[in-house]
Amino acid sequence: MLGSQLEMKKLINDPLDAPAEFLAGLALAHSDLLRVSLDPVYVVRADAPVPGKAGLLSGGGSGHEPMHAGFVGRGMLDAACPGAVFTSPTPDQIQAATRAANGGAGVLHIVKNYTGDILNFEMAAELCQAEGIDVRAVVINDDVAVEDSLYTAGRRGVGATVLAEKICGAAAERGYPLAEIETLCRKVNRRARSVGMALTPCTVPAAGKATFELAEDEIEMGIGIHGEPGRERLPLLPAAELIARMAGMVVADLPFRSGDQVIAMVNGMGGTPLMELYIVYRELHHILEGLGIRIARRLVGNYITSLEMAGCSLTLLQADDELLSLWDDPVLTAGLRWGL
Amino acid sequence: MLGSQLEMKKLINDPLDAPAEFLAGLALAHSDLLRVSLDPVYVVRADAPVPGKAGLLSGGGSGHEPMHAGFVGRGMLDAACPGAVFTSPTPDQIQAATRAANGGAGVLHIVKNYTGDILNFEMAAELCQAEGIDVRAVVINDDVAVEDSLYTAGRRGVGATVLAEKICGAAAERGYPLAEIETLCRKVNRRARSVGMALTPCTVPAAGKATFELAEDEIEMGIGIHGEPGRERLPLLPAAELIARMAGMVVADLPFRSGDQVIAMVNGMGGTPLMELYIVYRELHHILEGLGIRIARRLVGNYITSLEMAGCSLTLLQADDELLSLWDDPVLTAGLRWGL
Amino acid sequence: MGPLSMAGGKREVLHWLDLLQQVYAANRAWLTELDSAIGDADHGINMDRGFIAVQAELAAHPPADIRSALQAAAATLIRHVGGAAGPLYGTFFLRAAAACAGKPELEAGDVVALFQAGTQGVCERGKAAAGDKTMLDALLPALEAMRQALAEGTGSVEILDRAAAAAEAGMRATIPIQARKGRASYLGPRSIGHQDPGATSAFLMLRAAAEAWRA
Amino acid sequence: MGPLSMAGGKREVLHWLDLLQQVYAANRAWLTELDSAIGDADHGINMDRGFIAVQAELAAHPPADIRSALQAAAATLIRHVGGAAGPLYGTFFLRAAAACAGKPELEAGDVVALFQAGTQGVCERGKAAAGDKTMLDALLPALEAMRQALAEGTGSVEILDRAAAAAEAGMRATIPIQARKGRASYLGPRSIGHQDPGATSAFLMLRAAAEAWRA
Ligand SMILES: Nc1ncnc2c1ncn2[C@@H]1O[C@H](COP(=O)(O)OP(=O)(O)O)[C@@H](O)[C@H]1O
Ligand SMILES: Nc1ncnc2c1ncn2[C@@H]1O[C@H](COP(=O)(O)OP(=O)(O)O)[C@@H](O)[C@H]1O
Ligand SMILES: [Mg+2]
Ligand SMILES: [Mg+2]
Ligand SMILES: [Mg+2]
Ligand SMILES: [Mg+2]
Repeated sequence: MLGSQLEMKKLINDPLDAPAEFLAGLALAHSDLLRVSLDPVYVVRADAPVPGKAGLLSGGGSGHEPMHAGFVGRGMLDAACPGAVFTSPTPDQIQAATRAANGGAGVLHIVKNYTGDILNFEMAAELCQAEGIDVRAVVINDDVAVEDSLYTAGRRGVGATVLAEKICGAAAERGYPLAEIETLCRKVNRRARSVGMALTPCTVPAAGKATFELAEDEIEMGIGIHGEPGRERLPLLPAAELIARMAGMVVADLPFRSGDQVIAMVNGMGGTPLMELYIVYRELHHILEGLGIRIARRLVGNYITSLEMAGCSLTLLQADDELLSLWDDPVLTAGLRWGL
Repeated sequence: MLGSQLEMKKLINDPLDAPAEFLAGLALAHSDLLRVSLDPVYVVRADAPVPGKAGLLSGGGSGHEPMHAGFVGRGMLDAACPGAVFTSPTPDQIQAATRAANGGAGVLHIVKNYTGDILNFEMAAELCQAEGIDVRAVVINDDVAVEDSLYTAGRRGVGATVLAEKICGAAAERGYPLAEIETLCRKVNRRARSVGMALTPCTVPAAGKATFELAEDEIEMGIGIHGEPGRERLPLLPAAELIARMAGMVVADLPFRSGDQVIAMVNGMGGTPLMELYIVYRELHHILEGLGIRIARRLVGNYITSLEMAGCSLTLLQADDELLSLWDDPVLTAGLRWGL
Repeated sequence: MGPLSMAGGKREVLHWLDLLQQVYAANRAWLTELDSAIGDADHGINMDRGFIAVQAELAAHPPADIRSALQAAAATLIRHVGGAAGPLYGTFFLRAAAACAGKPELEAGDVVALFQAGTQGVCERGKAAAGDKTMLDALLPALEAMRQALAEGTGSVEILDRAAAAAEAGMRATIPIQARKGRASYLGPRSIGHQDPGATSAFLMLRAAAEAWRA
Repeated sequence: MGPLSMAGGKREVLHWLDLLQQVYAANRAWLTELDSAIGDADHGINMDRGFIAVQAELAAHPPADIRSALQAAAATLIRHVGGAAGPLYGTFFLRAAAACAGKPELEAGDVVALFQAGTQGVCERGKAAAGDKTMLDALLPALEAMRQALAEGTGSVEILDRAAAAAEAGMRATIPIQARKGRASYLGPRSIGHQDPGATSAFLMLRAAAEAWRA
């Protein structure tokens, strides 16, 4: 960026500074909830470390706001370390954030299944363990669009991350020991499935142009959260047909069964208005109802996004009493709050 | 719309059904908070009418979600009546919603200053008064982009509406009588100013194409919330310059002065991601700090939108102890919640 | 059949309302396009929705007389249109209905009285004046043309033809005006150069009346 | 000056790291473009950010020897790049540094050992194999070419030239492959037809090495 010439339609300054300026704004707006370190970059609860509480840390590329920095606070994450846009954080960030989150009871890393994230978190975990911090890691891989086979890097971690952070955050707040939170996190991951689609691409600020091109009558089905193309390109469909297709993919995969109760998330990719997300929720409700699946709790909104991409993702989590009870516990973060 | 052919990139079915399907989805997701009537269309608190409490009602076109339907619930609105997209509701909707909101202590209509809104609310108020309901109306007109002169229909009502609904909702919950809530609402309106800008236009579903065209390096400054063009077209600017300009317009108008404390809203127009809104908030914070104005409370997010438009608006409200105390009162709605 | 053959009755009024539904359906996109430029891109959608509802209402409850037909149109527009156009056109038909109270047939003078009452209603409801770039810039010249035609002793069809011509001219004359009322006024000088959508729908209303009375 | 003149020293290594900064700056857009097609549009940005940081680090703390230069590059890449490329190229330089421990000069065999250790590190860190459509599809053929050239008794420059040529061929050969590792694997068959960004940055790395040693 030169002088005051901006090359893309974003409310930013220098594209490279966008993630840090976001964090600075977040810290100014929510100084009661969190603190921000800019070198290395991480975010921690205002009262971190909470002595004796197992710490919860997540991280990944920026561009998915409010995840993860917006989920730091009471009842959810102790720390988050955002990398550059769509780029996993570096080991030193993760290490510093882990230290800041460690109240002496160890720290769980919630990692999404991407090569970059895995490698950087692994390196950081080694460094932390060498310092004597008890670090565990759970890898989230809930995206049904990707087959888990020898021929892929496994399934991507997407929407289940948000649910895992909420539920494990509640457990940590209740005083669950680290090992139990780790088990709980694996349980959430095992019982959750997601799929996403895009109506439009998004533009990585530092790249300055859209990650892919879509005709006016095309959508990308089976996208992740990094502005990448999806598994297939489809014609534009009405919400009823589109959501039937997406819900079908998610339901068949676990599979979810008649009699199941679920926590459902209808998530916007960043540029989709609330009107559309509730229209999607209505479709999902009726489809699941028809299958005998009851939505016991739900989130409808922008929680795990891809910059300004238009589109949505669906996440279903097969709930049980423990998960519902933890779900209902209070949470107080910039991006999610209830009960407080 | 014919068959399964959709003509625009939206997660909808028949464009004409979008507002009603949104409400149906909202009701399914938040049956604990609100109920929806579809003929005529309105939304009320689940426990409405609250006996003895002054009722609070607002309404306007759809397309501004979460406003107003998403603000129905404890501590905010008793009822909302959304019209077609960007089209004010009709008198019969307003009348039915007023009845549903009336717990015997009368109902305040919070009306945004648009000819259509004013006319329809006026007709409805006459009908309600004829039925013996004590109806008052306050017209919100906080948009500094429009000069209030003989040569305009006055200033538009924009962001201050959200602040007025929160603050008056708290007052009603506390048991303020109708006349005092009316006075309070006028006070909020008198002390609040807003301005908005668009990076992109939006598409009214039933119209099927964008309301205006903008080149890649242009923005619209001084827009309202109905996808209309703004007062002037400007080149794309970095956030720092853009927000300095917008904050300057807002501050100079009241004027806000050194020593003032304000409630600030950085509002997204629907298609702007949270990362950018917090970058905007950071700019606003520093600009106001430089002027000796302190942000005592803030909202950063999508609250009063124009479908999927990218852009933002700024609203400042000169606060005092009464306003801050009412602001901090609990609120429990789909779109805004704290303290509960 | 003498002067009486020049008068319109319930048939003409119903035909007019029927034509309005067709006219606004056919011009929905155009009116919406005009409203995109200086408003919020809904005027054609609003008018179309309104007159579809009027047709449905009249089909469900066939009106007894001219007054009830216009009254039903008014109530339906108010109930289904919203926006500025709903109350304004609703008031137009409400006042027009009142002007036709007790009249089984409309003589030329009654037709003018109908439009005069309706236009007067729009003026009172919207508090706009000539030159504000609103539907009144079509309605007021049309009324003036009607009065002159009536004074010259012409019949209803000619009166309405001249009214439609005057409305069309008034509609075009809104182009160079800066709006002072309604949503377009928020644009300030940027409203200049665009034809007012409401003036356009008002012209279409008058042209449809002329056609209804001619048939 | 005999065989020793064919060896590279600290000067060559520093020149190489310096060239890498220029090369990734110049190819930032291209690498990012390649990553747009089958990844997340950041590879060029990542590499550019990384080697700018390496330059700054080396300028701030001039390294004492080859090992510390490569070690500093490794630590800086790991600390500033993130993504898959950060740990992978970081590990490359970490292992390369270890291979150069105690060596003030690099004979032809040492150069091959450097790249062999680095490539081995990438294999271990990323657990990918030849044909998975990753940077290894440039690195492994390059290493093979180096070994052959060394066996034939050629000097460092020629070794690196042949390595770069093999890397380039390997890079192009990623085009028809369906990815099995990294982000591109999520695309399934849609990854076919696109050149792998990491294989491309690896080729650029080798070409820069050849240039550094030649100069
Ligand atoms: N005060 C007024 N008096 C008369 N006509 C008006 C007034 N305000 C607006 N109008 C007319 O209404 C038209 C817009 O109608 P419509 O688009 O349906 O409503 P809205 O502006 O609420 O979206 C304008 O083109 C103008 O002709
Ligand atoms: N497991 C792996 N082993 C070796 N190289 C890999 C592996 N996974 C990915 N890569 C390489 O990394 C490149 C992508 O790097 P980059 O875009 O910087 O990281 P990210 O994928 O995290 O955005 C790919 O083009 C590929 O060559
Ligand atoms: Mg990346
Ligand atoms: Mg309107
Ligand atoms: Mg309009
Ligand atoms: Mg990448």
